[in-house]
Amino acid sequence: MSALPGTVHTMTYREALRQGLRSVLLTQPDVFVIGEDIGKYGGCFAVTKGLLEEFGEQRIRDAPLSESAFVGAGIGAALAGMRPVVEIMTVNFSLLALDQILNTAATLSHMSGGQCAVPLIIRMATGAGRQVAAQHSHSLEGWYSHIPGLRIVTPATIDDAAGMLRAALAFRDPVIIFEHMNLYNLQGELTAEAERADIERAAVRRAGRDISLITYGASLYKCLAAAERLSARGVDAEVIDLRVLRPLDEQTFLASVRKTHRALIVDEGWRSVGVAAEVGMRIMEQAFYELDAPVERICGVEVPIPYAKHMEEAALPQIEQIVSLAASMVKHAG
Amino acid sequence: MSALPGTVHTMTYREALRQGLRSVLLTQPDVFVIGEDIGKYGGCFAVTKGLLEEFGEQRIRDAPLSESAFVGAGIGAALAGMRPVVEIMTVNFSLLALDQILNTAATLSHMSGGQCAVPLIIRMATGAGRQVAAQHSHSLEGWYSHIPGLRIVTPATIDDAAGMLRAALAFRDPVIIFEHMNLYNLQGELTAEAERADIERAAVRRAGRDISLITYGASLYKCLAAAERLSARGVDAEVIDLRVLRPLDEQTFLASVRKTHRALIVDEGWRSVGVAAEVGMRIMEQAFYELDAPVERICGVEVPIPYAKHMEEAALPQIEQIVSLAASMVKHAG
Amino acid sequence: MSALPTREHGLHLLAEMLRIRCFEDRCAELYSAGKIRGFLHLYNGEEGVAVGVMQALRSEDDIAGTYREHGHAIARGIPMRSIMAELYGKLEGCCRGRGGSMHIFDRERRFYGGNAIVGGCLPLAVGLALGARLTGRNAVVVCFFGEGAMAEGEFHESMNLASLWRLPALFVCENNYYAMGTALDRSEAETNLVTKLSSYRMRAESVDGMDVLAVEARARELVDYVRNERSPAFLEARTYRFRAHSMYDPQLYRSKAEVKEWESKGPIIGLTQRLKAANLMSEADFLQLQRAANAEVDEAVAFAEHGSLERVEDLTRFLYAEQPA
Amino acid sequence: MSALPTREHGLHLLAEMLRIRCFEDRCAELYSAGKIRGFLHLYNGEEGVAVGVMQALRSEDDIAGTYREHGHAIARGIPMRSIMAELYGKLEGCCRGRGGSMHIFDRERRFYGGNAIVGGCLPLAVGLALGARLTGRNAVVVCFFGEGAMAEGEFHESMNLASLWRLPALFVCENNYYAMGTALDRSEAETNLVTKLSSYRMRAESVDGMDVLAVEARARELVDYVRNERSPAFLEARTYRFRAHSMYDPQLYRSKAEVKEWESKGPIIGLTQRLKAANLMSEADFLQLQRAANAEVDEAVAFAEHGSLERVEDLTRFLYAEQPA
Ligand SMILES: Cc1ncc(C[n+]2csc(CCOP(=O)(O)OP(=O)(O)O)c2C)c(N)n1
Ligand SMILES: Cc1ncc(C[n+]2csc(CCOP(=O)(O)OP(=O)(O)O)c2C)c(N)n1
Ligand SMILES: [Mg+2]
Ligand SMILES: [Mg+2]
Repeated sequence: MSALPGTVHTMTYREALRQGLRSVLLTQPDVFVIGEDIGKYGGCFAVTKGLLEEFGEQRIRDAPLSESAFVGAGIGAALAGMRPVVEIMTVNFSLLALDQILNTAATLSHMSGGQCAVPLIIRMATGAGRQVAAQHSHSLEGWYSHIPGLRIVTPATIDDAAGMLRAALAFRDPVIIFEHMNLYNLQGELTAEAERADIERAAVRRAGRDISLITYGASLYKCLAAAERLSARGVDAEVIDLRVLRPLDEQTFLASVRKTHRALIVDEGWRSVGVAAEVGMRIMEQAFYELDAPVERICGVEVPIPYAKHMEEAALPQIEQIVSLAASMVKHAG
Repeated sequence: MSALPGTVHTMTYREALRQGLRSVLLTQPDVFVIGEDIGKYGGCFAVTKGLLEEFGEQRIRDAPLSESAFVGAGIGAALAGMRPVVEIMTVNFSLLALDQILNTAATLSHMSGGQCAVPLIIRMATGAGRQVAAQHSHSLEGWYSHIPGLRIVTPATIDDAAGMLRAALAFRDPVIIFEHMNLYNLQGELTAEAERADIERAAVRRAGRDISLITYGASLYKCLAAAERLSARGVDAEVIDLRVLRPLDEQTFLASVRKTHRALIVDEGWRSVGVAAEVGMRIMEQAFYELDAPVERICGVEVPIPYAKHMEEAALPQIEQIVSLAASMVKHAG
Repeated sequence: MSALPTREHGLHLLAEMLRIRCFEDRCAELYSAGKIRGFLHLYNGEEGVAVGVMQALRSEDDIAGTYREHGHAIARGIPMRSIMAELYGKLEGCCRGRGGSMHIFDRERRFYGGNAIVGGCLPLAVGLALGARLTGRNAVVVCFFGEGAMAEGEFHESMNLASLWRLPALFVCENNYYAMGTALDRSEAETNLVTKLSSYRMRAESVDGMDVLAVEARARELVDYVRNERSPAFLEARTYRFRAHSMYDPQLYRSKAEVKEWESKGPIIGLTQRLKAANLMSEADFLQLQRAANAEVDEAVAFAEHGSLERVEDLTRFLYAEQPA
Repeated sequence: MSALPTREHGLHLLAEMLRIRCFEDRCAELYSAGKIRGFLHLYNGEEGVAVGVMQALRSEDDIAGTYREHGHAIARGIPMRSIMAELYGKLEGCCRGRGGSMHIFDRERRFYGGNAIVGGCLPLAVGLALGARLTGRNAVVVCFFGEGAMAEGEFHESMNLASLWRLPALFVCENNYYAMGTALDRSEAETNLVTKLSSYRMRAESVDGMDVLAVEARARELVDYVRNERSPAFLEARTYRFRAHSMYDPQLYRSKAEVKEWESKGPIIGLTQRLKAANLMSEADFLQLQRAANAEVDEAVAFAEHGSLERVEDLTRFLYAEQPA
C-alpha cells in the first residue's frame, strides 16, 4: 500500500480496499479473512480477488451460507487471539447475524468487566442505486450506529478505502466497515494520506462559509457536486464527511456549524430515527444559539427501495434537491 | 374486555393484556397465537396464562426455540388469510428473527405492488430495570421504529394494554406491540377508554404550560412523577405519551411545544440514533422558531445494561434527572 | 428411467421448458442491451424441475421461491408479458415494476415470490402451509430453493417446525451443486442432502432434475402424500445451472468442460431425444414449439416495451395496506 | 454400568458435585432473601455433567456455556467467592458485578461465559475452536448447552461449520428434557438427538448424565478424539433439572411425581450409594465432604457480603477495550 511520499497511484475504490486488506495480510500474521465466496469466486464485489491464491485457504476462508455462525466464528477467533476480518457480502444479509453482533460482539468486553475484548473487523457492502430492489438496497450503517460497543466507519475516498482497515486494527474493538456499492468502481488517487487514515475523526472535504453539508459514504459525492453548483449561485458550502458514525466525531461538524450557522444533513438511509436525526439533535443540543436557520435533512424516502430506475431515484437524495434546499436555507436566513 | 360505560375494573397491565388478547380470540376466529411457552408454561410473563385451556392447541401454539421460523410462520399464515399474533418472549431474542421482520414482513406489501399485505401482530416484552443484565435488558423499540412498513406501538396504560391489540387488528399491516417488563405488575383501572384505544395518536397524559416532557412506555411514569415534583417547584409540565413510535404522531407533540416552547424527551433506549433524536429533529424542523430553549433529551446511557442494581440505575433515566434538567430549562429560558 | 408420456403430454412438457429457455435467453440479451437492470439470475438447465413439479399442483396450491424464479412463474401460468414488464420496471409488471427479476409475485395465482434472501422463503412457506391448514383449505405449499440455502439456520428451523406441526408443504431443493461459486462439498460437511431430513423425521427423496418426466412422477407422488397424509416432504432435484450465477459472475470456480458435459444432459435435449426416438414428436413439431415460444416472448417484449412507468407520486403507496381489515 | 473409581477419585468427584449442589441451594436461599437478583437458573440434578466433563480437560482448553453455568464455573476451578460476589453484584465478582448469574466469565481460566441467548454460545465456540487451530494451540473447546438450543438455526449452522472445517470442539448437550416448560417432544420432530449429528458427519454419542463416572469416561474418550483427530464431536448427557427453570417458574408443565422419580436417580445419591456399597467411602467421609462444601460456600457468601460496589463513574469503562492492539 506504500505510496512513496509524493508519488500517487490512480486506482479504483475496490483496488484500494484490496490493497489495504493485502497489506495487513502481509504484515500481520494474525489477520485472516472469512466470508462467502471471497476465495474461489473472487469476492462478490471482487474486493478479495487473488487473495486466496496469494495467501491460501487457511487465511482466506470461504464460508457456507451461515451468516450467524461465521460471524460468531470471527468473534470466537478474536477472543482466541486472532484478528479476523469477516466479510458479510452485503448489509442486507447481516440481519441474520445481528444477534451475534449485538448480543455478543458489542457486549462482551463491557459485560465481562473488561476481560473479553472482541477485536473483530466486519466488512460489508451497503447502499442503494443499482436497481437491486427492496431486499438488496438497504443503507443500515446509521441504524447500526445506535449500538454501543461497536465502531462504525464508512470510507468514502480512495485513501480511506485503503487505510481504514489498518486503522481499525489498531483498536481491539468490533469495527464494522461499510463500503458503499456505488463506490467500488470509483476512480481516484491513492496518496500518502492513506497511511494516516484514522477511524476517529470526520473530515472537511470542502471548505465553505455559508452552509455546512454534512454527509458520509457515497452521498459525499452528491454533496460535493451540489457544492459546485451552489458556488455558481454564489453560495459557498462546506462539505463534511462524517467518516465515522460511531463514536460520532461531533467536534468537526459543530465547528463547521459555528462558522456557517446553517446545516443540511444528507443521508441515503431512511429518514426517521437515522444518523441524520442524531447529527441534527447534537447541533440542537450544542450549537442551538449559533443557528441562523433550523437544521434540515435530506434522506432516503421511507419505503423499501423499488426496482424501477425512476422510482429508485425518487427514493434517494438527489443533487438538485440538495442544491435547492441549501440555496433556500441560505437565502431565507441570509 | 367490555367495561360497561361508567363501570371500572382494577387490574394489572398483565391482566389487561390478557383480556385484550382473550377478547379478540373470542370474537375473531381467524386470530391465533404462536410463541415460546405461551401454552403449557403459561407465558414467560403469564400474559397468556389460561388461554391454552380455553382455546386449545390449534389457537394457542407453543413453538420451539426457533424465532426466525415461527415469526416467518406468522408472516405466511397472515398471507394465507389468518390473523396471527406472534409472541417473541422479549425484544432481546427478536434479533434472531429480524431478517423475517425487516426483509419480509415490512417489505412484502410495497415490493409486491400492493398484492401481499402482511396483517401480522408481534408482541414482545422490552426494557431494563430488573437486573437481568446486558443481553436481557434491551430497549430497542425506538430502533425498530426506523423500519418503514412496520407500525410500532408502546402501550403504557391499562387501557392501552387492553385495547391496542384490537386497534392493531383493524390494520392489515405488521404491527409490533412492545410491552415494558416493568409494567406487567402495574395496577390500574380499566375504563371504557380501552374500547376507543387507537394506534395512531399520541396522548397528553398531563396538561401543562411551561415545558413538554415527551416520552413513552414505562418512562411515562417517571415523567408523571417528575411533573408532580416540578409543580411543587412552580413548574407546570405537560407530559406527552407518544404511544406510537411508527408512524410517529408529530402533531400532538408539536402542538404541545408550540404552547410550552420547551421540550425534554425522556427515552430509556440508548441515546444516539434513537427515537429521542427523531422527536428532537422533528421539533427542530417544524417548530424551531417556537423554541425558547434547545430541546434536550435524557436517555439510556450508551452501555450494555449492567447487572448490579446501582449500576443499572445509573444507566437509566431517573426522576431526579428529569426534574432538575426540566427545571433548569425553564429557569434559563424563563 | 422414467416412463414415456403420451404425445400430447410430452409435447406439453417440452413446450413449457422451451418457453422458459426462450424467455431466459431473451432476458440475457435484454440485459446486455440495458433493458433489464439490477440482478438477473437465469434458470437455464433447471427447467425440468419447475415444469415437472408444477404438473402436480392445483390452482389452490401455494408457491414460494427464490430470486431465480422466472421459470417457476412461467410454469405456474403467470403471463410472460406481466413478468417481462416487471423486468422492464414497468407499471404493467406483476409488481408494478417495483420488484424486478428477484421479486415476481402474483397473488391471484398464489405465487408468493421471489425472495432474494437465501433461505428467506422457507419460514414463509411454513407459514403458508400453517395458514392453509388453519383456514381449512386442502392445499399444498411448494417451496423451491437452492442447495446453498440448506446451510442456513432458517432451513433447520423451518424443516423442524413443518414436521413437528405436520404442515402440508413440499420443499423442493434445486441442487445445482453450486451456491454462487461455492461447490456443495465446500459448504456442507454431509453432501448427501436427503440424509439431513432424518433430523426432522421428514420423508425425503431425490430425483434426476434433468429428467422432467421423473421429476413430474416424483412430485405427483409426494404432493399426494403431503395432501393426504398432511405431512411435509422434501424432494432434492439434482440439476445444473448452465449460465453464470448472475450477470456479474466470471465463473472462475468451474471449468468450461464441466459445463459442456452437463449441457449434454440438459432437460430439453433429453426429452426431445426421447420423444423423437419413440416417434412421439417430429422435427417439425419441435420447430413449431420453438416458434411458438419465440412468438410468445416477442409478444411479451413488445408488451413490456410499450408499457408505462409508475407515477413517482405513488412511491409511498402500498407501504401500508390500502384496504382496511 | 460404569467402572468403579479409586477411593480418592471417587471422593473427588463427589466433593465437586456437593460443592455445586451446596452452592446452588444457597443461591436459592439468597435469592429469596433478596441478596441475589435478576434471573437465576440453578443446576441441581445436572452436576454430574459438568463435573464429569471437566475431568477430561486441561488448563489450555476453552469452555463456553449458557446462563445455567454456575456448576461449570465451579467445576472449572473458578473460586466460589468470585462467583458469589458476582451474583451479589459486587466489584470483587469475576465480572465486577456487571454480569450476574447469567454471565460468569473468567478469562484466566478460559471460561467464556455465561451466554443468555439460547444457542448463542455455539457460534462462539466454533470461533474459539477456529482460533485454537489458527494460533497453533492443541486445545479443545467444550461448549455446554441445553437440548432446547438444538431447534435454533445457530445450532445447525455451527455444527456444520465445525465439522466442515474440522475444528477441535466438543459440543455437550445437557438434555434435561425441558426447555423452560416445553418438553422435548413438543419442540423436536425427531427426539433422538444423536441422530441429528449425522446431518453434519459429526461423531455423536449419548450418555447417562446422572452417572458422573460414565460421563467422565465418555468425555475423556471424546476429548481425546477431538484433540487427536482434530475433528469435532457431540455428546448428549441425559439429565434432569430438579428445580424450577428459573425463580419465576410455577412448573405447571410437569408433575411432582416425575420430579421425585428423577431425584431418586440423582448423580450425588447415585455415586454416594456406589462408593458406600463398595466400601470406598464411609458416612463420616460423606459428612466431612458436606461440611467442607458448606464451609466453602459460607466463606464465599461472607466474601460477597463484605465486597464493594463498582464506582458509578466507571459505568462506561470497558465499553471499548482499554489496552491498544
Ligand atoms: C442470506 C443471504 N446470503 C447471501 C446472499 C447472496 N447470494 C445470493 S444467491 C447466493 C447463492 C445461493 O445458492 P443456492 O441456494 O444454491 O441457489 P442457486 O443460486 O444455486 O440457485 C448467494 C450467496 C443472499 N442473497 N442471501
Ligand atoms: C434465543 C432465546 N430465546 C428464548 C430465550 C428464553 N429462554 C431462556 S432459557 C430457555 C429454555 C432453554 O432450554 P434449554 O436449551 O433446554 O436449556 P435449559 O434451560 O433446559 O438448561 C428459554 C426459552 C432465550 N434466552 N434466548
Ligand atoms: Mg445452488
Ligand atoms: Mg433443557
